[in-house]
Amino acid sequence: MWTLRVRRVRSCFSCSRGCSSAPADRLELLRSFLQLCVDRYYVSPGETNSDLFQRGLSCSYGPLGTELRRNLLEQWWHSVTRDRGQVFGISTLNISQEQAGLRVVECEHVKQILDQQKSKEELIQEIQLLLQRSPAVRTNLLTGALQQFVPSLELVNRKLPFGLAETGLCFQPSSASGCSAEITQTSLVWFCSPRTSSQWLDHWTRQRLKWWKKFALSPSDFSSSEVPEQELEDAASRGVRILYRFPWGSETLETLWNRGNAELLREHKGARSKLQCRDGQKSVPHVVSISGNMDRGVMAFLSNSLQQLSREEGRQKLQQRKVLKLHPVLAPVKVALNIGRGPTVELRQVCGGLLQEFLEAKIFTWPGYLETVQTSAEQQSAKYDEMGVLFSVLISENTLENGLVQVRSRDTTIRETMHISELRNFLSRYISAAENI
Amino acid sequence: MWTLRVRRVRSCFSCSRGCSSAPADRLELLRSFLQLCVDRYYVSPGETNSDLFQRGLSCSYGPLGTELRRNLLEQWWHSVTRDRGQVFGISTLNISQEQAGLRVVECEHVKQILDQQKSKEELIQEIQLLLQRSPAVRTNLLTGALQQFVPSLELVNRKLPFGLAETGLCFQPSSASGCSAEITQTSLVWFCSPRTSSQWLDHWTRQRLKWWKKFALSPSDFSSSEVPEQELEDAASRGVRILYRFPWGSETLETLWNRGNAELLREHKGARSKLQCRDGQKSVPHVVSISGNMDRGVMAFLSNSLQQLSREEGRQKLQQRKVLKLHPVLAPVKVALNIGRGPTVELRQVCGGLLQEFLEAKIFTWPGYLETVQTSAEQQSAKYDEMGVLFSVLISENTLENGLVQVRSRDTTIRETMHISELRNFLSRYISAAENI
Amino acid sequence: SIQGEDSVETRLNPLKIQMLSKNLHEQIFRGVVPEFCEEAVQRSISHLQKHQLWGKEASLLPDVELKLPQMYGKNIDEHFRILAEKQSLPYLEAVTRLLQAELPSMPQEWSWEVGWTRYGPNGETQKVDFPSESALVFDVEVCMTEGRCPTLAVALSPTNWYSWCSKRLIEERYSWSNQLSLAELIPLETPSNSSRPPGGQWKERLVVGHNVSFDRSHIKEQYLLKGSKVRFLDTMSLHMAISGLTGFQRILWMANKLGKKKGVQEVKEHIKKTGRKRDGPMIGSWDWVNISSINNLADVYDLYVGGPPLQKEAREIFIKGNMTDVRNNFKELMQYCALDVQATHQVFTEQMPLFMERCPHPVTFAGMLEMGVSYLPVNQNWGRYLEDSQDVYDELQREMKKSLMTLADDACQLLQDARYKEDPWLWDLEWDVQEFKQKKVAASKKKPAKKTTKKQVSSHLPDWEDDPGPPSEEEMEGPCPSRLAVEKLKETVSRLPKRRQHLPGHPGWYRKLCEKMSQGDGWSSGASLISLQMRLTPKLMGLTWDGFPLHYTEKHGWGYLVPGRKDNLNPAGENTGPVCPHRSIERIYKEYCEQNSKVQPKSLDSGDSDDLIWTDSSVWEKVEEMSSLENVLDENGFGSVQNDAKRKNSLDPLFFPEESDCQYHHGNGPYNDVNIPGCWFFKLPHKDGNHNNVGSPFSKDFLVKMEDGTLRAGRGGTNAARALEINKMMSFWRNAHKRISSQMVVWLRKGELPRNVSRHKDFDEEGQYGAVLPQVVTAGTVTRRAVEPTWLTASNARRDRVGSELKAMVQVPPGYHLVGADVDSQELWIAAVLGEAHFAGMHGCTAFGWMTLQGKKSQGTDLHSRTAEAVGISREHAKVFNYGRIYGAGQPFAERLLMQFNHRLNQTEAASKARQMYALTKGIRRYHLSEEGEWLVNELGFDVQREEDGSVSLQELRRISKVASQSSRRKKWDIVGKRVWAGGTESDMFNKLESIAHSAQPATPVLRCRISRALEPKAVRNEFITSRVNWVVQSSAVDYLHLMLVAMKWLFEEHDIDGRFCISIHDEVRYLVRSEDRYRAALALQITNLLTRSVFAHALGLQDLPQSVAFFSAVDIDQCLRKEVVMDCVTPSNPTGVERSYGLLPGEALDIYQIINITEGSLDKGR
Repeated sequence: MWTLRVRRVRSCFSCSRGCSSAPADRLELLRSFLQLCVDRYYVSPGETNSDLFQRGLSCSYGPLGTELRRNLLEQWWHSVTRDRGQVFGISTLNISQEQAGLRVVECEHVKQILDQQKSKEELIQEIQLLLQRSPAVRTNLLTGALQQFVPSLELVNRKLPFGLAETGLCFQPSSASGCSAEITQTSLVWFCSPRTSSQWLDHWTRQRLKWWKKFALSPSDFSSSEVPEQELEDAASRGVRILYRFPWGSETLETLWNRGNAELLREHKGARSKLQCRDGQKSVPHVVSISGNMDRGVMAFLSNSLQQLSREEGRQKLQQRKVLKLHPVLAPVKVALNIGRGPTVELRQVCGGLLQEFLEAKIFTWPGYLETVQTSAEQQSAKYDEMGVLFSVLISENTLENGLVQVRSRDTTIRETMHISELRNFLSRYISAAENI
Repeated sequence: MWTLRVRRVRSCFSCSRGCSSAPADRLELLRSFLQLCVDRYYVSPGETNSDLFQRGLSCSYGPLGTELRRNLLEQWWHSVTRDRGQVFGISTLNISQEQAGLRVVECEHVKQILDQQKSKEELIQEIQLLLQRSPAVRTNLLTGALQQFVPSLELVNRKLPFGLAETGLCFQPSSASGCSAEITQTSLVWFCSPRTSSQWLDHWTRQRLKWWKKFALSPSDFSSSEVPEQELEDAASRGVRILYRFPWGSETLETLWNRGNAELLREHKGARSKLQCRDGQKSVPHVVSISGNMDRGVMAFLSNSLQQLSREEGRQKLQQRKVLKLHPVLAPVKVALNIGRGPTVELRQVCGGLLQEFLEAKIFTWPGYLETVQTSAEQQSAKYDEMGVLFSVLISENTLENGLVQVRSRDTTIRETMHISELRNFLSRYISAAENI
Repeated sequence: SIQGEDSVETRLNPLKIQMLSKNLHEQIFRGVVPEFCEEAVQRSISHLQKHQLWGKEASLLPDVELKLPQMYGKNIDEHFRILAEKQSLPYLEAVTRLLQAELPSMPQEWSWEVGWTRYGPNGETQKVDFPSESALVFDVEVCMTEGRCPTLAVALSPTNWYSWCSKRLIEERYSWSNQLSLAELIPLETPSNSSRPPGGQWKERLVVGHNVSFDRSHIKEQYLLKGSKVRFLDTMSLHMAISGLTGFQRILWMANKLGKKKGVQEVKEHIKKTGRKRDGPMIGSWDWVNISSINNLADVYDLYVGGPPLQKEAREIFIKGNMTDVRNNFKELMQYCALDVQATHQVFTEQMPLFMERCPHPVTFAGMLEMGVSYLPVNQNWGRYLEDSQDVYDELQREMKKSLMTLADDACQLLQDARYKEDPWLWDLEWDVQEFKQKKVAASKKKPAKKTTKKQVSSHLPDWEDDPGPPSEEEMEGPCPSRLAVEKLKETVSRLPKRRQHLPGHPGWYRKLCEKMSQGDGWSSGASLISLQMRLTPKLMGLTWDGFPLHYTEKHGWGYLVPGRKDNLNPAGENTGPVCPHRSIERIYKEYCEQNSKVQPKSLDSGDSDDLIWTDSSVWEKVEEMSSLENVLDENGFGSVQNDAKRKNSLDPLFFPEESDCQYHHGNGPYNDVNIPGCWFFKLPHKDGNHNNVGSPFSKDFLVKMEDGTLRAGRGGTNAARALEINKMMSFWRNAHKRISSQMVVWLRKGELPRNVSRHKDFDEEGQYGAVLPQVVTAGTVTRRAVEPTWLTASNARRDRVGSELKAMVQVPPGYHLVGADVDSQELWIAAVLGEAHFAGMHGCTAFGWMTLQGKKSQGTDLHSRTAEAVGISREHAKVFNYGRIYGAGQPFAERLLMQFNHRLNQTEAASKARQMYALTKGIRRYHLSEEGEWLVNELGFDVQREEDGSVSLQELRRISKVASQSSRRKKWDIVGKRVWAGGTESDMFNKLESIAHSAQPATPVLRCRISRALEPKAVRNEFITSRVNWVVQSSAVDYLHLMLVAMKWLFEEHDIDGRFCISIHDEVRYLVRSEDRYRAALALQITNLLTRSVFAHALGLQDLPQSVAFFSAVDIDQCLRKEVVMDCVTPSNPTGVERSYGLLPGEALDIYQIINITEGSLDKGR
């Protein structure tokens, strides 16, 4: 049963690649990338889980992956709600009384029905009734936002434009083969006058693309592309996709639609008067929807920031260094604390104190000093580089004497001497400076 | 169908009150509290929605409610993960292949089965198979954390104690009447040596209660109480509840269990060797679980911070002033910008600039200046007080001349004159000062 | 109305060139039939035969039958005179009033009051809406630091002084809107709160000012879509027409004025820049300096009026000061402004008679008035454009910086194990690191400190293996012991020096790229100071030239290292500096060769790269820059013999002893004074010749080399390549954004717009409608061409340039259209028709003229194809050569250009190609002997070989000169008289141009406008020839434009076409026209072109016009300003194109036949 499902997942994946068999080296690239994510606590181990991850679906994240997604969602939220104060965050229900799609059914109830000694017809009827009464789970955040349009309208005094933002879990209806899944979605639904909707679509495309690029190591891998006419969704008059070029093919991160107002009217049963805005012409606003898949976003940034540097050393053979150069704002671990030579107990205590200090300043710190297995400095650096740790601090005997620590930077690999009293300030400023670039 | 369900919801509610009919004035209190939450954009309108809210379930939140819950979750996350660097955030899947409970079923598939011309037995079999194959949705975060125990163990070098933290949506299995719902849960699962587990339970109880009280206007409404033996869940040896005394009765906000290691063993099919820690005795750790309902938390803080002040003015009759004195850190709107007399276009321009400045500093700002309906200053202040807006800033003709603005404080109701250039700094410092108290 | 080919209407001239249809010819030339003499026809035919042009088939155009409006006068010239006089009459009357006025005395006290104040003769003041007189001298001052709102102004009429103060000056406020409204501008015709003149009648009035377009942009009524009949006269433009200077002259003039010492320095610098090395400035005559000046009011005043110099110090307050400073100095500043007005009046009084004498044709005056009221309508999209462009620009800038910072970070890794020593690029950077410094501490003090720490720590040591259980409540309450330990350690900070070292552990070069942490709030992390312009950037990118790593030297600029040199491998003495890893360099070159072995070298002259398509003005700039050099060398002429020899010598550094010569690579070098063991150093080629140093391999000139792969990034892969690409995308906006975003836009309220706009169905209540008044100096150059820094030089939209959609942002208000056209090949035709009149008096009689009229791209008989074919270059490149040549550029220009287009061409090859091209086109110089020469030849009994016209060749001349110098003790014989060109397709054209330029009083052939006094032979003798030759064509083009403006105004008025002049950019005119009148306006434009060309033909005595040039090939009817009506103007800042993002549909481009179809050939309204 389990293995069966795994295989199915696989086939889903290769389908989404366009059914073309990827060259072997691309697969190898993907494999080694996934391995790194698992090894470095971004993604929980397990093949099923990795499969979900690579398909751009929610998976079980490790501590680093969880933090990365948190950071990403936080940045998304701020960038969207910070825009001109016309965007309001909302939070709608996952389950609703919608007509179609996926429903949450209680097994117990079905069993009860099946166990009853009834005729086939009665059985069918009861099951249908049960299904009808069971709440549906959402597959997107759009519907919720459309429902919240009327109460929000009052909030803004019927003045356009404005937007409703939400992030949350959505379920993905299964493909024909039946493997349904969940995604962490972001959604901004923008209401504007019919006249300006196309301009707003362009505006948001630029804004969103800018946002993605802001955190990228090589921004040119992010791009936008107009959805070809034949692929437009029902009501939409235009669509734009924001794509990321993975080494193994491009995938959509975010989709923007200019949806017109048909869905809004439908959602509110055509009650035009409730929907009209003060826009000169008293029109029913048009809807621009922007929805992103942040699980795939996590993968995109992980992939984008992975730098593989090979170096040839004089007589030595080729060496490879893998670095996850995540943007300082996104990087889950900002600093790792390690101990060098010296009295272990005392050094650990100093580390503990620093850890407290950093955590209070909301700097995610890795307690490397708790590791009891001896590793070389080289190995440790390699590990931190692969984790994307911005700085690693070495506390040693020397520190106890004069308060000096060695700070190694992920990006330059250079070790700088710093005084212990200046560490926190340096880290805070480093991170906030990176945010403002 | 719709009204039917509403009635059912209602009956659920009155049941949970312990079947004692609440006095009329309490109901009135509740009603007016809910009305305020709806009017001031905390909870979306609609009776069904208010019902969900008052039952401590997830409901559809308005912009202010969304922000409040965000702030609350953010504070929870920081307080839990900040503790000693031994708590790691994780993110597990909502849907899984668990055996029991709620399942996500695709209506389409059921219909297909029902439509087939098969015998009753075949039908039953197929439906059972479908159910079995359909993924289950989670009802708590504990299971996920238990599953992540093994990979995390490696992370901490098999050293105890440590914890796994997660927040997320959980579905609540329906009571007998069948109305299932969703909750925003917080979960900290703490793994420790069997020897210390009871101490840890006490420690966390203390910590958690402290946390709830930190943001309260009247902290004494929060309390903890040991779970009576007869109410203990299966494996648990001890349990503690953190309660909030609503005007209409006490409710549980958070529950702490000392669960032993039975569930952990069950989850990992008794593979002791995988679970053992380097803890002197090589024991399978015990589990202390702490899970909170943040939807009810939102309601608790809203209720806690609502202050009703009556004042008798000279010859006038009794006046009531309602203020939502939310803690500065939790309050969704920190500042509102309004315009007074003067050239509207220019004043709006100034407001727009301030808004941008504040939003960039991550200060949630209310664009009151966009309102075009004329209201008196009194009315406006009343509205902001009910929204829990910390400060409201009045930009007027005067501001254009000399840069001075009027800043009204929610808590003192006093209007202070300030220079426009000092506003942002003042607000930032006010909020961060409140955080550290 | 369109007739077949066999119609009686069709007329051909003796050279089989189709002339105007019969009906048109009769209407325009009033029955004057051109006559031809047989000899001239024969001469033409044989000339054309010689250039393989005779007998080429030419298809006939359909005839055009059109009833032209009633024309005035005896001939077409008189017609235009009458039109222009009529149009300028009221303004000329105003001029007269100003000239004859006895000026009132200047007020002593100035009124501190918002708005206009009138001062009576006795000092009494009166508040008025605006000055009512029909002639004013006017000056506006703006406090620059506080936005673009006018601050104060002074006006002077023949009877009164006026002053104006803005509200922002008089009333103090904390902030003002940054959006200007009409009410804040200076009213000249309407009361406040109104946009209608009293009585509803707009009056013809004249405003005079120095650089008056600046003042105009602050006048309220000028922003109204229609109405104002105020016209402007610019004393700066008048000055340019009378006594203007060329660019080079301006530098010399300044040098002369600033005094000998400093002056010489500046001239030297200029000479150096233009590439002239050892000859001194051959400026033989300095007479012109005294009859001219540069353009500012003080110098112009000094030139025309003289006396004590005008004081300009107060001006500084307006530029640097704030409003408070202006308030504090109010009286002084008013006085200053008034003095400027007075000076302007005096200058004007002196200039006007001179101007009328030197530019006598009334069309010139009328045309200049019309040029002065340009108007560019914009809407809300303007703001969006600015925002989008800046946004995209910032984004790209960030991205580029990020890539560079990543490169710098990555390079740091080489520090480990000193691996940088083996890096082909980075080996010579500063790799030193500093030692971390601490204060010395006495040993006794140090020990106890350590102990106490230890003690405190040890008391609370937990067991690390066990789960210790939760801390007790007391522990939670009290301070955490580990925190205490850290706090204790922090105290040791006192042992650090006060001033912290800046990144002591990082290599020196990296340290310099980082901001110091202590620098306030704005600190940014990493190598944030890096930029593309830095010397280490190309090295970080690992740039290679043909596979060789780039290297920089102070002396030679950027070059590259070629491995294989053997003679300096064992350097004498101790070498302490970094050692070049020549083996690594060898390795990367080998890799390059392996990679490239399969790839065929691409043709470098693949042509249509945008970067080579220059605008006309940039070609001319180049030409002018070089002209001072060329008039000494005199092309392939007589004076250049000695110079050639000298030039050879200058190449000396290129010759080296055999052993240190590089055998396998040829380039600009090697320069063996760069002593890098194992490597030769070659310089990167420079567009201005190889003796120049390349300052940055990222300059615009290397973009092509990056595209063809000659210059490429060897390391950091995508980061480096992307940085280069971004650099290209940003170039336009980087240079232009300041000028563009400071354009003064004034938005009109609904009530300020005409009703046909505000009631139009497309009117958008929430939209914005306004205008920009481009600050055009109507005669800004010595050729009287208009000058304006933003709109007149704007290039067309390009896919890879941020913000280049600028022009398309000029968008019409609802109910309007832009109607306009480009004059097809204007300069070529003017030059050609001059040559034809000179040669045989027939259209198409010279090869050059024939190609201009009949040449077909398809047959390869047009000018550019011919040149391309002859030299073996692309047609696009040929275009640049052709324009350059017609602007007066000589062979050296062509040589340099050829080498720039193809850096693998050596100097000899380039020179030979250039010579070939010039012989074919411009021809060969021949000489007529002077009287002295003739006498000498006669005296010596010398047998001279002469052409039919009596000219001799250069060789012959040298022979004579040699014999002459041998046979006489006299040092120098002046044997050369007139020089002529012969044998080329353009020889006669150049002979005509030069004959005009050399005549005693050069004047344009059509409107008889004289050249600036500063360029007349009387003042400059034989200097500045290129400028003077160029002037003939350029200035005639200005005549062309003035004629068009006058004709259009006439047709618009006569036929009630509702529209106004919008802008003229070079050879292009645009009118803003009510939509219902747009086709009639298009017809008017076609008729205008017909008449204008006819005036040219008439003035040159040709009395006929070829049909092919009679009409614009297309008139554009469009909603925005763009090159082609279908251009979508896609750029990085406008990725979806103007149609999608701004809703601009493609316009119509109509030829004369289509227009006649639509309008039925009538300009009359209401059909």
